[in-house]
Amino acid sequence: MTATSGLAGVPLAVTPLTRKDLASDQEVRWCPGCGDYAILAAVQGALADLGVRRENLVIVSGIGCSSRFPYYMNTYGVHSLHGRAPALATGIALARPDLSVWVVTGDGDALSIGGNHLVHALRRNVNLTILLFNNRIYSLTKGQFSPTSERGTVTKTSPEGSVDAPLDPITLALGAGATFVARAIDSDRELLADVLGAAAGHRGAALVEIYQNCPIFNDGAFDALRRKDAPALIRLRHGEPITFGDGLGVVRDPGTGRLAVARVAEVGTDRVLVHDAHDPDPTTAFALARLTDAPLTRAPVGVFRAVTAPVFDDDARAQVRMPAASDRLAALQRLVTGPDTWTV
Amino acid sequence: MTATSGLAGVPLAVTPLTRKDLASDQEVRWCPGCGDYAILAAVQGALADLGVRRENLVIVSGIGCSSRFPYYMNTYGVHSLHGRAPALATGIALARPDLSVWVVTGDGDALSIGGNHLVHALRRNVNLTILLFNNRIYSLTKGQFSPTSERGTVTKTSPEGSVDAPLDPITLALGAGATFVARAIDSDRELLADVLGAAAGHRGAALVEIYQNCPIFNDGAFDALRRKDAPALIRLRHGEPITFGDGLGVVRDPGTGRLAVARVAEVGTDRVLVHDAHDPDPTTAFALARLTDAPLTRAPVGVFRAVTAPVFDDDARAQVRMPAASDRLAALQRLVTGPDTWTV
Amino acid sequence: MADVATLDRVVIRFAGDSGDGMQLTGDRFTTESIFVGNDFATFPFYPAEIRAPQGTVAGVSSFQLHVGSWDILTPGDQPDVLVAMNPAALRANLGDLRRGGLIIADTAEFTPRNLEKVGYGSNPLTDDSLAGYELHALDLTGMSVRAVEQFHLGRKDAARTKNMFALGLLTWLFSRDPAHNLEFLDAKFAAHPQIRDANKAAYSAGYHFGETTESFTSRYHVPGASLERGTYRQVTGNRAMALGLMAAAARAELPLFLGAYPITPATDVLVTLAEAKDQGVLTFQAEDEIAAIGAALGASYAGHLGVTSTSGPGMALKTEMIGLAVMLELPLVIVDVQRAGPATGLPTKTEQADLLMALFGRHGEAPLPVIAAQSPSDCFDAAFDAARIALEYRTPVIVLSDAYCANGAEPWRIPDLSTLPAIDPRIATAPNGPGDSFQPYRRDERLARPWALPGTPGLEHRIGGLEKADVTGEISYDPLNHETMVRLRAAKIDGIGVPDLAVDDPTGDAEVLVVGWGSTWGPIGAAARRVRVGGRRVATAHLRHLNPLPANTGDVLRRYRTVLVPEMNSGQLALLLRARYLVDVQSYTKVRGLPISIGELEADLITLIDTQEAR
Amino acid sequence: MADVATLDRVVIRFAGDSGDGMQLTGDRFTTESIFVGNDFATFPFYPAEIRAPQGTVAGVSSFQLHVGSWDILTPGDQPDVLVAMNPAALRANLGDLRRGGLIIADTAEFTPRNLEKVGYGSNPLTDDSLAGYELHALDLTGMSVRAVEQFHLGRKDAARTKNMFALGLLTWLFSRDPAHNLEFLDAKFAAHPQIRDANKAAYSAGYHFGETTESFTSRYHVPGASLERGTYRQVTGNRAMALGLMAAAARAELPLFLGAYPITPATDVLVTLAEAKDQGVLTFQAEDEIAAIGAALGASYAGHLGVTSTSGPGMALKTEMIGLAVMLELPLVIVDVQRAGPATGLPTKTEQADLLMALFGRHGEAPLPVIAAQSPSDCFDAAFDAARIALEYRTPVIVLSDAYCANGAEPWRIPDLSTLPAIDPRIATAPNGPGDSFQPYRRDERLARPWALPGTPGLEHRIGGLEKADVTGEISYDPLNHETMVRLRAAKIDGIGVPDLAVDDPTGDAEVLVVGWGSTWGPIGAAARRVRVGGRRVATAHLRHLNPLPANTGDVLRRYRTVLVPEMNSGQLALLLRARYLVDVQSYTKVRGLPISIGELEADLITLIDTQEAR
Ligand SMILES: Cc1ncc(C[n+]2csc(CCOP(=O)(O)OP(=O)(O)O)c2C)c(N)n1
Ligand SMILES: Cc1ncc(C[n+]2csc(CCOP(=O)(O)OP(=O)(O)O)c2C)c(N)n1
Ligand code: SF4
Ligand code: SF4
Ligand SMILES: [Mg+2]
Ligand SMILES: [Mg+2]
Repeated sequence: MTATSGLAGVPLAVTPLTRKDLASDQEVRWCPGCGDYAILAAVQGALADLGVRRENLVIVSGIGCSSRFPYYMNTYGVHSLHGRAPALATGIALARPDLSVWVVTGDGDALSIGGNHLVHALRRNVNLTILLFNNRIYSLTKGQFSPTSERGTVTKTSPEGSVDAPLDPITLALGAGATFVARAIDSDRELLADVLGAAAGHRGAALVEIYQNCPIFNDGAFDALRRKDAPALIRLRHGEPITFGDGLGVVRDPGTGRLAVARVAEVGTDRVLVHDAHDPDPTTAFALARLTDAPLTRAPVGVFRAVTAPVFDDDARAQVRMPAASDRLAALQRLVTGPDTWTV
Repeated sequence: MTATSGLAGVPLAVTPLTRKDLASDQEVRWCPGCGDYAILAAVQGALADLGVRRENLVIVSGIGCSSRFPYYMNTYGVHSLHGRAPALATGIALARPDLSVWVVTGDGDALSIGGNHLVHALRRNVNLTILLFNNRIYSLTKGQFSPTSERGTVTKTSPEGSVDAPLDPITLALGAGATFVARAIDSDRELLADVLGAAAGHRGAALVEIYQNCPIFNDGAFDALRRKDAPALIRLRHGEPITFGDGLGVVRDPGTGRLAVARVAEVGTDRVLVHDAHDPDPTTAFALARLTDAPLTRAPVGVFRAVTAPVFDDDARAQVRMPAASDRLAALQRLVTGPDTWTV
Repeated sequence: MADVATLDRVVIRFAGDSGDGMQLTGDRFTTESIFVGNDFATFPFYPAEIRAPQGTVAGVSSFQLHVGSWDILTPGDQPDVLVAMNPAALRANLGDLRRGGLIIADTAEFTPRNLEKVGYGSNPLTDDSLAGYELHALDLTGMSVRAVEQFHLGRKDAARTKNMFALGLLTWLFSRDPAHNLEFLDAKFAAHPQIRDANKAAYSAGYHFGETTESFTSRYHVPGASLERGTYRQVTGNRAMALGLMAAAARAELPLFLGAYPITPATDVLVTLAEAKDQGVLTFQAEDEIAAIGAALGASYAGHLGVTSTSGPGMALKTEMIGLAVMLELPLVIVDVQRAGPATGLPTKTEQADLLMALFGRHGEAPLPVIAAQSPSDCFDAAFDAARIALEYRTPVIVLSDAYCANGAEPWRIPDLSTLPAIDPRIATAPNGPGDSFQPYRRDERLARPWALPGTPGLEHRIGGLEKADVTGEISYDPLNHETMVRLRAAKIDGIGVPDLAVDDPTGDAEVLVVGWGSTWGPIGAAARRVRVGGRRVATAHLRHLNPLPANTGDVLRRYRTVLVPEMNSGQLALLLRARYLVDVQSYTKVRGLPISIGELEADLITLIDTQEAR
Repeated sequence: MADVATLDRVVIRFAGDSGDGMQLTGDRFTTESIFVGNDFATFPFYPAEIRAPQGTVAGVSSFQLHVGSWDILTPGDQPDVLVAMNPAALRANLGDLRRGGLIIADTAEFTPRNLEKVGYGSNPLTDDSLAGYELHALDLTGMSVRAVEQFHLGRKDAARTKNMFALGLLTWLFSRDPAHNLEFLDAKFAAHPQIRDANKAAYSAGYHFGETTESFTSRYHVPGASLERGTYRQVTGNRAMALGLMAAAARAELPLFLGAYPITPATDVLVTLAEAKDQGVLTFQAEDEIAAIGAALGASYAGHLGVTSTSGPGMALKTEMIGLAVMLELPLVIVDVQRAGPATGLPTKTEQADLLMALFGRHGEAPLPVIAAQSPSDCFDAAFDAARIALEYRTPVIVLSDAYCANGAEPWRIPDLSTLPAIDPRIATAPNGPGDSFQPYRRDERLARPWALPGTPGLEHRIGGLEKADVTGEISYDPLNHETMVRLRAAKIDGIGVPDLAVDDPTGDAEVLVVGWGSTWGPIGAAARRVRVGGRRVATAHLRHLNPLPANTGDVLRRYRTVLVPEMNSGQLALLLRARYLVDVQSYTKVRGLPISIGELEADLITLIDTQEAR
C-alpha cells in the first residue's frame, strides 16, 4: 500500500464540521479546572479541521478520568477496559481503512496495565492516533502514584514516597520503534492543535503524550513548565534550530554526541541543533527526550519523530483477497471440499 | 541501601561449586542441536563461579522451550506462567535479599505476552538477572513468528510473510530506563560467561539478550553472525575502542552524532569510539543497538550499559520496619486498637 | 425548650455536594454516637468515579448512619432524618426517606439556578410538596458565614463551615455533648488556628441555634446500647481486612506481603497495608493485577504470607495465576471486594455476583477454599481464617467481601491478638524422601505438601504449572497420575475442617429458613428480627464457608419446609445449594448495586410465611 | 499365500520416534481407507511439548486409526494392531494393545542401547514376554535400506524410508490397492526424484514382502462402510472449526476476523484461517490473548464477524474482555479448545474441565451462550451455530471443543454451503429513536440491540463497560435500571431458541439414560451400541447447547430411573443438571487427559443396568 496520510481512505465531510458539531449532548463531568477540558476542546477543534466525516471518526479509550473522553464526542466511541484500548483499536483499524481511529488513554491506562498493548501497537505501526493524557497519577481511583510519577511521590499507597523509577513514554516509544512521537501540554492550545494535526496526518501509529494537570490529586505537576518568567518548554520544530526561553538552545557535544542546553549567545547560532523529525535514526530524538528532567524543570515539546514506515494494517489487508460477492460461496465451497474427496 | 553488587547479601558457598553441582538429575529434553544446551552449560559455569550457595539461587521462568530451564538446574526453581516470570521474580526479590534471583525467558515469553512485566521490572530496577533466549520464533508452539522475527518471516501463521515490524529488546530496554543491558550468543561461550558474570554482579535489573539458534523452527537465524570469514559480532568492552572483524571500527559523525562502521585504517584509530558502558546517558548505547541490522548481518554484543541507580527492592525494604519478634504482637495490638476506642 | 423523646434507633443521612464535607460530618456524628455508647453501622455513598459538576445529582455524596440501643446489623434502608445541603441532595435522597421523616435543608443553596440544574420546576422547600415530612428549611450557609465573620475568612471558606453548623445542630437535636467534637476540631486543625476557630464557632453556633430556636418541637435521645462488654473501636471492612491479614501473619510469625493494583472498592486494603510498614508489611503496587498476584505468589514461595486484593475486573485478570497457585500448592490469600458488574459495571456499588467465578472460574479442575465476610468488622475474622487455611493447607484461598462491607463501618470489639489461634506454617527444614532426597509433593495428614523455602540447603526443588507426579513433584504425563492428582487436590480442599452451619431458630419450630452468605447477613438478621417481633417464626443460617460447605448443610436445608436464599445477584448460592443437596431452595434476588432492603425482605418474608401457614 | 479374513472394524496404531514419520504414515493409511470406502476416525498423539531425546518413551509419537464397515464414532481405545518402530514405542503402547493383538516391530532398533534407554532388561522381541500377542519382529530398517540401495542415499536417509516399508506391508495386510500411495508419492516428491523413487521403492518392497513372506498367515479385509450417500473428505476438528466460521461469515455476507495467540491445541484454528486470506479472512496474531480478543471485539464493533480461539490458559486471560463483550452486546465467537488443566496442566492432552468456567467464570452477572462440539467434523456445525447466534443475538458465544476433537480426524460429508441457513446480521442503517435519534440499546423481538457500524451517518453513539440505561445506552447508576439490565441480558440469552434434546432409546423402555456433552459423544455412542448388542437397554442423549439448555431437558432427565453423566472432568455438567432440574444424576468422571474408554464405560454401564434390573 502506498497511502501516506493517516487519513487516506477516510471519506471527507461535505460541509466542514465545527468544534460544536463534535460535542456530544453529554454533560462533561471532569472536576473544575481539570486539564482534560482544554484537551477536549483542542481535540474537537483539531478533528473538525481534519475535514473528515464525523461518522468516520472512532474514539477508543480505556479506563481512567481521561478515558471518559469518548462520551463527550459526537462520533463513534468505545469506553473499553483498563489498558486495552490499543487492542480494540487495532482490530478496528485492521477491519476498516475508512475510519480514523483515535485512542485516548492515561498514564496508568497506557503505561501501567496497558503498557504492552501500547508497545505493540507502536512497533507494529498500526494506523492509530494515541493521545496519552499524562497527569502522573491515577486519578480515577483517587490518587495513587503512577508509572510516570517521580520517585519519592507521596500518595496514599506510597506514604513514605514511591521508590519506583518512572517511565518516560517518549523514550519507551522510541525504544519500541515508534514512527511518530510527540509531546504537548494541556495549557498550550496552539501547540496541541499543531501536534494533533501532525499526528492525524501521520500514517501509522502516532503517540502524543499530553501533560495534563489534575488539580485534585496532583495539582501543579507541570507548573514549572508554565512559568512565564523562565520558559521551560523546549519547542521542537522540524527544520528549525532548537532554541527556547531567553536565548537558550540545544547543542551537541561533537565528541560524546551528548545533547545539552547552552546560551546561544555563548556558543554561536551555528552550533544550535537543527531539529530533524524525519531522521530515520531515532537516536537524536531519544537524546532530546532525555532533556526532560526530574524534578521537572524543562521538557521538549512538539514532534520528536515522524518517519514513514510500512503500516501494519495496510500491509495486513493487502494480503487479504476477498472473493467477489457473487463468487464468495463458490470459492469457499472449493476450500471446504478440498482436494481429497470420495463419494459414496 | 548502599549495596552495590547484585550478590551483596547472598551467602557464599563454603566449598566452591562446580558446574556439575548445578545440574539437576532431570534428563535434558531439548532437541538435538538446540542452542539452549550451550546456554545451559554456560549458565551452570557462571553460577558456579559466582561462589554463592546453591540453595540461595532461584530460577524463575515463563513458558516456552527455553523456560524448561529451571528443571535442569539443581537450585530452587519455578516454571511459572507464560510471560509472568518477572512478576513472580519481583515478589521473590522483594521478599528475600539473600537470594540471587534469575529469570529465564524467551522472545515470545518476554516480549509478546510478558512485555509489560519486563518493561516494569527494568524501569523499577528490581535486583534480577534476566536471560532472554531470543530465537526469533515461538518454538514450543511449533514455529509461529515472534515479536523479534524479521518482517516477512514465513511461518504457518504468516504464510505470505509476517507484516509486523520486530521489536529490538535492547532499545526497548534502554527506552524503559534499564540500568544493565547486554547481548550474547549461544555459540560464544567466553562472551556468554563474561556477560553473565557482569550481569550477576550488577545490582538492579540486568537484561541479557542471548541469540539462540532453534534448529527445528528457525534454523540459521544467526548464521550470518557466526561466519568465520566475515566476523559480524561487534564486541563491546568498556573502556576499549569498538573495533571488530578485519580492521573495522565504530565511529561517530561529529555533526549528526550518528554511529557508523568504518575502516579503522581509513579514519584513524583516534576516531574509533571508546565504549563507555557506565555513561549515565543511555543515548550512545541506544545508537550502538541500532547497529544491529535487518536482515541480520552484524550485531554488537557484550555489555551495552551498566550504570548504578537506586534499586527497587532495596529501597522498598528499607521503608519496612519489622518490629522485634518479641514486640510484634504488641505493636500490632496497638494498631488494631487504634486511637479512638470506648469501653462498654 | 424542646421535649426529649427517646428512640431506640434512628437512621440519619447526611447528603450534599462532593465538596460539602458530608463524609467528615457523618464520621464525626458517628464518633459522638460512640461516646454515648450507641451501637451503629454506617455506609458512605460516593458519587460515581468522576467528580460531577457541582450541584448535580451525579455529584451528590452522602453518609448514612444507623444508631441504636441494641444490636445494629445494617446502616438501615430508610433514613428517618435527611440533612440536605442543596437541591441535588434532596432530589437524590428524598425517595429513600421514611414518610414523615425529618428534613433539614440549607435554603441558601435552593437558588433558581441550582433548582433548575436538578430539574425542580419550583422550590420544594416552599411549594408544599414536602408537606408529608417534618421540614426544617434553614439558612445554614448564611448562619455559618455570620458565625465565623470575626475570623475574616474568604466568603468561600466561611461558607464551607456550614457542615460543622449542621453537625452542631444535630448534636443538639440528639442530646449529645458537644465537648468531644470541639476537642476533635482542636486537634485536627491545631496547625491552622484560624480554620480551627472558625469551625468550632460554626459548630457551636449550630448547637446553640438548636437550643435557642423554636423550630424543633422535640429533641431525641437514643440510649446507650447493651453491647457485649469490652473495648470497642469503629472499623471499616477494608481496614478490618487489612488488620486480619496482619494478625494472621503475626500469629504465623511470617512477614506479610501484599501485591495489589488500585481498584475501587478494594484500594483501601492496599492503602491500609501501605501505611503499616512499621508492622513489617511489604506492599507492592504492581503494574497490573496479574503482576500483583504473581509477585504475591513469588513472595509466598519465598516464605512470606502472600496476599493480593482486588475487585471483579482484577479478579478476572488473576484467573490464570490463581490456577497456577492451585497447581503449585502454595499459600496465597486473594481478597475480592465485589462490586456491581459485569464488566466495569457500577464500580462504587455493591453486589455479590462473583461467587460462582470464585468457585468455578478457572480452566481445568482447580478447586480452592472460598470464604465470605459478613459485615465490616467480620472482615477481620474472615481474613484471619483465610490466611490460616492458606498457610495450613498450602492453597490459594479466596475471601469475598463487597463494597458494602468494605466501606461500611461499625463498632468492633477489639480482639486480644494473643488469644487468636497460633498458626504453624510448618516450614520444611529437612529432607523427607528416600536417601535424603526432598519430595515436594509428599503430603501430610491434611494432604498439604511441604513448604520448603529457597535458602534451605538440601531442599532444592523445582515446581511449575505442568502436572506433577504424586510425591516426587516431577513433571508427569501419566494419565492415571493426572487423575490421582486432580482427586488429591480436590480431596485436600474438601477435607478442610469448617464449623457446622449454625441455625438461629429461636422458637425451634420455624418452617421457613433463610440462608445467606456475605454481607446479606445484616439485612437478613434485621428483617428476621422484625418478622419475629411481629409474632412470626423464621429461622436463619449464614454461610461463612462457601467451599468446602459445612458438613451439616444438607441436613439443615432439608429440615425446613421452605428455604429462601436472598442474594445480591441472580441466585448463585442457590444454584450451588441446589446442585449439592438437591433441595428446592428458593432464590430471592436483588441486583441493584445496593444492600438488600430490610423492609422489602421483611414484607416478602411475611408474605411467604403467611402463605406457608395457610397451605 | 495368506487367507483373507473379513473384519468389520479394526484399530491400528503406528508408533515410533518423533522423527520416524508416524503421523504421515497414519495419514496415508487413512487415505487408503477412504478409497475402499471405510468409515474411520483417527487420533494423533504427539509427545509433550519438548522434543525428547531420541528413543525415549517421552519422545514417542503415534497415530491411531479406527476403520470399519459401519459408523465409526471414535478412534477406538484398544488397538488391534500395533506397529512399533523402536523399543520406546513398544514400551509406551503395549499396555493399550488388545490381548492377542498383532505387533509389527522393527528389530533393527531393538539394540541393547535402545532397550536400556527405556528400561528393558532383556529384548521383549525374543524373551517370550510377548507370547500373548501375534508378534512379527522384522528388520524393517534393514529391508528398507536394501530396497533403496540403488538410489545411493546416505545411510540415514535410506533408513528413513522404513515408514514407507511398514506402510507397504500394512497395505498388503489389509488387502488394499498400493496404486493410490504410489501416486501420492509421485506428487509429493515430484521435485526430489531421488527421494521419490526411494520412498516408492521402500513402499513397494514392504508390499511385496507381505506377499512373498510366510510370516503372515492371514490377510484382512474391512469391507466398505455404508455411509450416507454423498461426497466425503477427511477433516480434523480444528480445520472444521475454521471452515464453519468461514461458512457463517459467508452466509452472513460479512468479513471474518480472527484475533488469536498461539496455544496448543488451538493453534491450528489460527493456522487454517491464516491460510485462507484468499477467502477474505483477516487473521491477527496478537501479542497475547487479551489483545487477541480485544482486537476481535474491535473488529466486530467495526462490522466483521469477530472471532478468537484459544485454550484454557488463554480463556482465563480473556475473562475480563468476555465480560465487556457481554456488556457491549456485540457479536463475538470465542473458541475454547480445552486441554487438561489446571494451570499449564497437560497441554497436549484432552479434557472437558472448562465448562463451568465458560458458564460462570466472569465477575458480575454475565450470561452467554455456550455450545459444544461433539466430534471433529461436528466442529463445523458448532462453529456455524455459534456464529449465527452471536450475530443474531449480539452476544459473545463460547464454543467448547477439546484436544480430542481438535486433532482427531474423521470422514465428513461435505456440506453444500448454499443450503446452510442464511444469516441476517440486520445491520442498523437508520435512526430508531424519537427525533431521528439513535438508541443503541433499544431491543428487537429477540431482545438484541441494534448493531450500528462506524461510518454510518446519524447513528453515532458511544458504548462502554459501565452499566447503561435501558434503551438509550447512556451511563446509568440507577439501581432499578441496573436490575432491569441484568435481567434483560439474561432474558436475551435464555430466550435463544435451541432444539429439544433428542433421546436415542431404541427399545423405548430403557431405565438408564446416559447424558453427555462435547467429545464424549463418540465413546458414549460406541459404548451404548456395545451394551445394546449385548441385549441390554440403554438410552442416550447428547447436549450441544449448554446454555441455554434445551427446554425439554428436565422432562427427559425425569423420565429415567437413573441418569448417568460421563465427563472428562470432575462432574461439571452433572452439577449444572442437578442445580437446574433437581434430578439426582450420577456423575461418571475420568480425568486422565484421555478420551473416556469405551470398554470401561461399556463394562460400567452393564454393571449399572444389571444392578438396576436386579433392584
Ligand atoms: C482491570 C482494572 N484494574 C483496575 C481498575 C481501576 N482503575 C481505573 S482507572 C485506574 C487508573 C487510572 O489512571 P490513569 O490511566 O492515569 O487515568 P487518569 O484517571 O489519571 O486520567 C485504575 C487503577 C480498573 N478499572 N480495571
Ligand atoms: C497464556 C498462554 N498463552 C499461550 C501459551 C502457549 N505458548 C507456550 S510457549 C509460547 C511461545 C514460546 O515462545 P518463546 O517465548 O519465544 O519461547 P521458545 O519456545 O521459542 O523458547 C506460547 C505461545 C501458553 N502456554 N500460555
Ligand atoms: S480527578 Fe483529576 S484528572 Fe480526574 S477529572 Fe478530576 S481533575 Fe481531572
Ligand atoms: S524446538 Fe527449537 S528451541 Fe525448542 S528445544 Fe527444539 S531446537 Fe530448541
Ligand atoms: Mg493519570
Ligand atoms: Mg522463541
